[in-house]
Amino acid sequence: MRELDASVHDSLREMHGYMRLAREWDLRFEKMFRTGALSKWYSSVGNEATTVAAACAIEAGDSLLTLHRDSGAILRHYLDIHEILPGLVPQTSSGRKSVGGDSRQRFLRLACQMLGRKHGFSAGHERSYHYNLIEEQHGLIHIGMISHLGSMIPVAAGTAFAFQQQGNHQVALNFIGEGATSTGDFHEALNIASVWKLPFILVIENNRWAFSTPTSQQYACQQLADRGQGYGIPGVQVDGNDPEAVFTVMSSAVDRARSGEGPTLIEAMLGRHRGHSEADDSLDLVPADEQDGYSSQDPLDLVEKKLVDRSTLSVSDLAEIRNRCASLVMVLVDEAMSMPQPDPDLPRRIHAD
Amino acid sequence: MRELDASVHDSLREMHGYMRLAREWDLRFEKMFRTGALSKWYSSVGNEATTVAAACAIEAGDSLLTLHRDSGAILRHYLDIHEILPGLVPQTSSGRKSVGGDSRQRFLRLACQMLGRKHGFSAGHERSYHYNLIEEQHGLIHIGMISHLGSMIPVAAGTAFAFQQQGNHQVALNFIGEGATSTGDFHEALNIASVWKLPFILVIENNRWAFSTPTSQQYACQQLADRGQGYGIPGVQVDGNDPEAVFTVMSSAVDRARSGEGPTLIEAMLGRHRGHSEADDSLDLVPADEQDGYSSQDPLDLVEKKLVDRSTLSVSDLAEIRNRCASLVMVLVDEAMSMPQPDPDLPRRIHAD
Amino acid sequence: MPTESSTDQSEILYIDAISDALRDEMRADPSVVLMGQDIADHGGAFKITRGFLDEFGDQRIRNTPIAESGTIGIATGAAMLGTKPVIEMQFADFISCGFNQLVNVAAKMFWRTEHPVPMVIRLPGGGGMGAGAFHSQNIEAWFLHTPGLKVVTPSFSGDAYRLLRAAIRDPNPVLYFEHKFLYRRERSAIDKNTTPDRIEAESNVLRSGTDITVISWGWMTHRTLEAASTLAEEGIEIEVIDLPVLCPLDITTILESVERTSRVAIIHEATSTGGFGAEIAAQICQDAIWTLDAPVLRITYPDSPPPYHKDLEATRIPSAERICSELRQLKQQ
Amino acid sequence: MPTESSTDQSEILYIDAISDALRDEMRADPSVVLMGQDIADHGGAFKITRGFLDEFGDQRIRNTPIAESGTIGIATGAAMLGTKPVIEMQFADFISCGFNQLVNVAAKMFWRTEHPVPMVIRLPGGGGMGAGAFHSQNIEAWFLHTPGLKVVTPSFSGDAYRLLRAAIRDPNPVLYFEHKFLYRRERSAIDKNTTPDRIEAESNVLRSGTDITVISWGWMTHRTLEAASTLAEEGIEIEVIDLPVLCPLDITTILESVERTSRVAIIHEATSTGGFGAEIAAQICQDAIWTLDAPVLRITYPDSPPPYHKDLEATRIPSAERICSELRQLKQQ
Ligand SMILES: Cc1ncc(C[n+]2csc(CCOP(=O)(O)OP(=O)(O)O)c2C)c(N)n1
Ligand SMILES: Cc1ncc(C[n+]2csc(CCOP(=O)(O)OP(=O)(O)O)c2C)c(N)n1
Ligand SMILES: [Mg+2]
Ligand SMILES: [Mg+2]
Repeated sequence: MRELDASVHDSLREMHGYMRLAREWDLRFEKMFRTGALSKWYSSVGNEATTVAAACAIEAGDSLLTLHRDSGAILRHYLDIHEILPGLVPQTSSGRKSVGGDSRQRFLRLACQMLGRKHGFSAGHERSYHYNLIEEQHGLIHIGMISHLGSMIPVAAGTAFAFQQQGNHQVALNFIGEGATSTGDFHEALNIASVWKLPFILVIENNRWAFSTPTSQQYACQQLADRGQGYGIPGVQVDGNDPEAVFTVMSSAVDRARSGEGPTLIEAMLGRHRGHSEADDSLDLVPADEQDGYSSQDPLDLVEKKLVDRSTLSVSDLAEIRNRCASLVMVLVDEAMSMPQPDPDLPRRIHAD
Repeated sequence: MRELDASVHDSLREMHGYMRLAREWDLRFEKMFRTGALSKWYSSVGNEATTVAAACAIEAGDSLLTLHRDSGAILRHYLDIHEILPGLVPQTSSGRKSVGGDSRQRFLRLACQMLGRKHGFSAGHERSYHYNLIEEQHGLIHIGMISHLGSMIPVAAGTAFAFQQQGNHQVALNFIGEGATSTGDFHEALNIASVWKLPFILVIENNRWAFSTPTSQQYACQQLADRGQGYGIPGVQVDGNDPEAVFTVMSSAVDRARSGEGPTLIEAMLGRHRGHSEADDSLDLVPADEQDGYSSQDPLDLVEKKLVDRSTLSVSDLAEIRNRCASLVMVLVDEAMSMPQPDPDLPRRIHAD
Repeated sequence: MPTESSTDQSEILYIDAISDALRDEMRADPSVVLMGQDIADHGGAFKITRGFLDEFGDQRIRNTPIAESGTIGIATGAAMLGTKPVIEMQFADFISCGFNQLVNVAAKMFWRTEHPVPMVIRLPGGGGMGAGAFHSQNIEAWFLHTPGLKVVTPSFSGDAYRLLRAAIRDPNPVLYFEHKFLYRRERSAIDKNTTPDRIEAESNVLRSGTDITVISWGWMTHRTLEAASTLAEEGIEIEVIDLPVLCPLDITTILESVERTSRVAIIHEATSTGGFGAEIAAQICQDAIWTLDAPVLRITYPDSPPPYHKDLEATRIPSAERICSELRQLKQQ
Repeated sequence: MPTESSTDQSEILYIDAISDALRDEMRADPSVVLMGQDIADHGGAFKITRGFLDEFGDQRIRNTPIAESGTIGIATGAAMLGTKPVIEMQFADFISCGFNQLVNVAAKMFWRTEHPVPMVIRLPGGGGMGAGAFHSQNIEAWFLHTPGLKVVTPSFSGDAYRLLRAAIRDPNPVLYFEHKFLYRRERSAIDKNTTPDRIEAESNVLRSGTDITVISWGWMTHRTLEAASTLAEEGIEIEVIDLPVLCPLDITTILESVERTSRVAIIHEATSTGGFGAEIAAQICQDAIWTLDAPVLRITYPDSPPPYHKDLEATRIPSAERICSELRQLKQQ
């Protein structure tokens, strides 16, 4: 099992940097939703520890497949934080090299994608996180979601299959919500992946609710990690609010995958901080004390407290980091807002030539 | 947990009677296949202990959903053995009342169904075990298969749902092969059934091969019973060649279901005695010593040995039982062969009125 | 909250007509059970079942896990033994996940076994809301090529109400396509006293005209009506036939109308190739070809998934303007 | 065992043409991988991949668990990253279990993301063998109404060979419908030297005639040819157009032919309503209606699942006799 980077503090600082960036990203879009500049928003607030830490454990050349609450993983996968926010976190910190290419440009296109702009990755044809970004020269492989839950699990396993077939040692990382574990594709993909020993890691972001449906109406096992046994693979539950814990679990899953031993199922326990989407009232169904419990375990609060407790950063350092992240997001989103809308007359082919 | 009937010996004799009848049934059709009178046959040889014993544990009014190797369960569910073979087994033996109605007539129609005759349950429109027989007045609910593996699992759970909805205490019993456990429907149905605590029992007939595919290429868990934990339900592996063991496990599953505690997954370990169908060479792939192992554990041989060892029956009793079963099957199948073919001009409606 | 007290012949929203039909049929028939994601406490993604949990309890209002195939299969088994399930797909698009259960188990059951499967699947479908490729599709044609199903596509509140109740009473699996765009935009009279107990072939001649017969369903009927009034001002008289039921199909009314007008257009929001417009066109060309004075015109979505951006989507969905201009040309041919 | 040594232009069985195409393309392109149930040691239900495991090894010849959806999804992901999967469905009917993966993930991927998905699904389909409702269906129309797929339906060994290789090279998801009835009944010349690297619209005018254009594919092309020779003896000259590719569709050849013959029939084994015959009929009636001297005729399976009993099945599948008699009538109209 790979250990946390020797400079544990610096690694946590790096994870925190991306988590904060992801948080500011989401807060910005939540605000835009509230002011009517955006018609829908699914928030990643509360998922950052899991998604950032998991993405820290993979490398360039590995594939990432995300859903609607995975901005943390996407930002970690796309961006060199040293390039876009120089000096924000120590250069020495990373256990993982950033992929190459122009991070700022990618970030701007991501904002365009969210806003349906022409320069978004799908040129307005697809919504928010429903797109791919594959830059082979930089080892960047990111395949976005379709709406149908569960459907991307086999596809993710398929990228792992391609790696195995090509004899390289890359791995595939895929996120899903606990609701999607009820789909047939969850089962079919994990079973095949295990039989074929595919280098595949499935991370369940268990935020205890699927739209309005609590886990008690979604499954009846003790924990979803228990499903691992039925596939003959490790099933590990982890505190999804603790990036270090997630990183540790992920790292051993990655090692297992790279060494040809097959998939791992990780269940990261998270809080439900927002409604299903910002446009519905589903949060009303979450009892107040349950909500309070989640708020008190906000992963950003926790990581910041830890950084302060360990004297890695001061409260004012944190404020500065927050401000720099928020400003960068603000600038980029504003820039994206001023970019052109897609051209309705531009033809788009249905078949590849 | 319900115990085996007080008169253990008589119960075993009854199970043996149905097992023998099922075996002679299959042998007859296998022979017809070899002589070209039938174009295809999927044999139930080797599955009789599991299917007969499981069907002994349910009652009239319960639903039975079968696949292609479940003649044992079907015969046990349809026929009053005392009526069709008077005196073959003691009257006192049964833990289960037979459903009413004319057993011989049903048996004849079953033969017609196998042969595609007009008087078969589907009047020639559907093959072999792809039909339903529902006689509400007799509490006989049998829903046959479609070819698509796994598809009948949710349907079986749906009959359990109807029972739950109607507040009666009936249960649903469904058989599948171990190959069908890889389908999404296996997962979706068991998960929902568990969340809703449906009175549903799924029996996997694990004969170690799916067509030409060994279990090592089908799943990678230690045993399929391990999947139970992932649904929060009991998963029990049992020696599928031992009718008493199967009956015991089934009985507690039925009790659990009737008392509202939800589904049970039973994995019955069986031998592969025949090819996938009689028309292919898939048995060639089963190593000779593996085949020998299965033959040495033929459930009919085992049960007959037990009956002799226990001095319940003599070798000549067994021969007589065998002869009587074989003759009855012979007579019925011959009768069915002389029945009319379906009328191609008879219209069949696509919608119910 | 849907109008609890909506009286006979009152005007109500399309969405409330659906809600009322469900509620009224559940009150009338205790064997009706609803299943779907988030339909219980939350009242469904569109709030159509709001209040149902309180009134009918959690045995009859079943939140399902996210498992369309399992749900349809369970509904099928239940329907065979005296329960009448009505499934809400959260979006019509998701039925693809339960496709096999529907086309191979439910649809074929009656023909195979003569055992009826009385079940309804409600499918909120269609575009116009900028909801992208997976929340906007019009997929009725897949199921119209699947013997054993019935397919309903109401355009008005009255049909929505009446046909949902009829669908629940019908002993066959019925796909009930409800158009999301109409939920809060269409409001018209409903008659709660006429509740047939079968889905039968039917059509609505909404407007008589002598120049062109136009056939459509769902949202497109409203755009057709809009186009028809514009064209009427120019002296072109459109006969508008709405099809609230696509299977079984009322071809008779269509053929009679075409005989009178000699020109015909079929308008649908579904993609063109293999859409149900092709079937209607083919039947007309088989049975009424000599009455035609012009080629059979289809006005449809192009052959692509629905784009997300509203501007992109707007160019794909037949607009009243596009309908007008294509019909003007048809008139001249 | 398929003829290992089949030389150029030799006559081979349809089933061997498929086998050879797979083998030759696997030899030519190491990124091609086969997936399917029982395709490894067993060589597949129809033995098409017999010997492949030995030649190509178990990394490239993958027995899959019974999981059509998972398999198609894995193939899709693999195809996006440089692997070229060819899936064998054991029977075409089972693709319904992977329907969502196919229509929503694979089919839409290129349009959504401009990222190609080069993958092939082989679908042994069709009836005539008394194999019942779940091993005999003709389901191409579902996929012809699904933008993003290509659909191939070869009737002859040569097309079977050439188009399978082209399908594997094509950067799109291609559904390759192979007709089981033809496996060992059709034998004709194949040309191994012509291997295009895309599936494009194409048609075969197999016989010229002046009286009626008949369009068909798969097994029905053979019955059409049989009918055409019978009718030729009666002096009725049929122009027979075979469509080895249904999407993209070569409508040009069809329209040109109809222009010459003025009468047209479309024959398919799929059920009638919503079948692809409707689309072809609709296009003819949109673009060539004035050339017609008779209604457009469709000769198809009735709207029901395939019955098991051979006598029952035989009455459903268009026979050469039925085709003859319907075409005779068409000639008279
Ligand atoms: C196959 C399918 N069925 C239904 C939906 C509708 N739907 C979208 S998100 C959602 C809930 C997802 O819950 P979960 O997987 O727990 O993810 P979370 O939103 O909680 O992160 C549902 C039911 C869908 N997208 N796909
Ligand atoms: C969805 C689906 N895929 C493939 C098949 C083809 N098929 C028929 S039986 C079979 C093997 C079944 O094996 P198993 O479930 O173990 O049952 P057994 O025959 O061993 O009793 C296969 C692959 C099918 N019927 N349905
Ligand atoms: Mg969740
Ligand atoms: Mg088996």
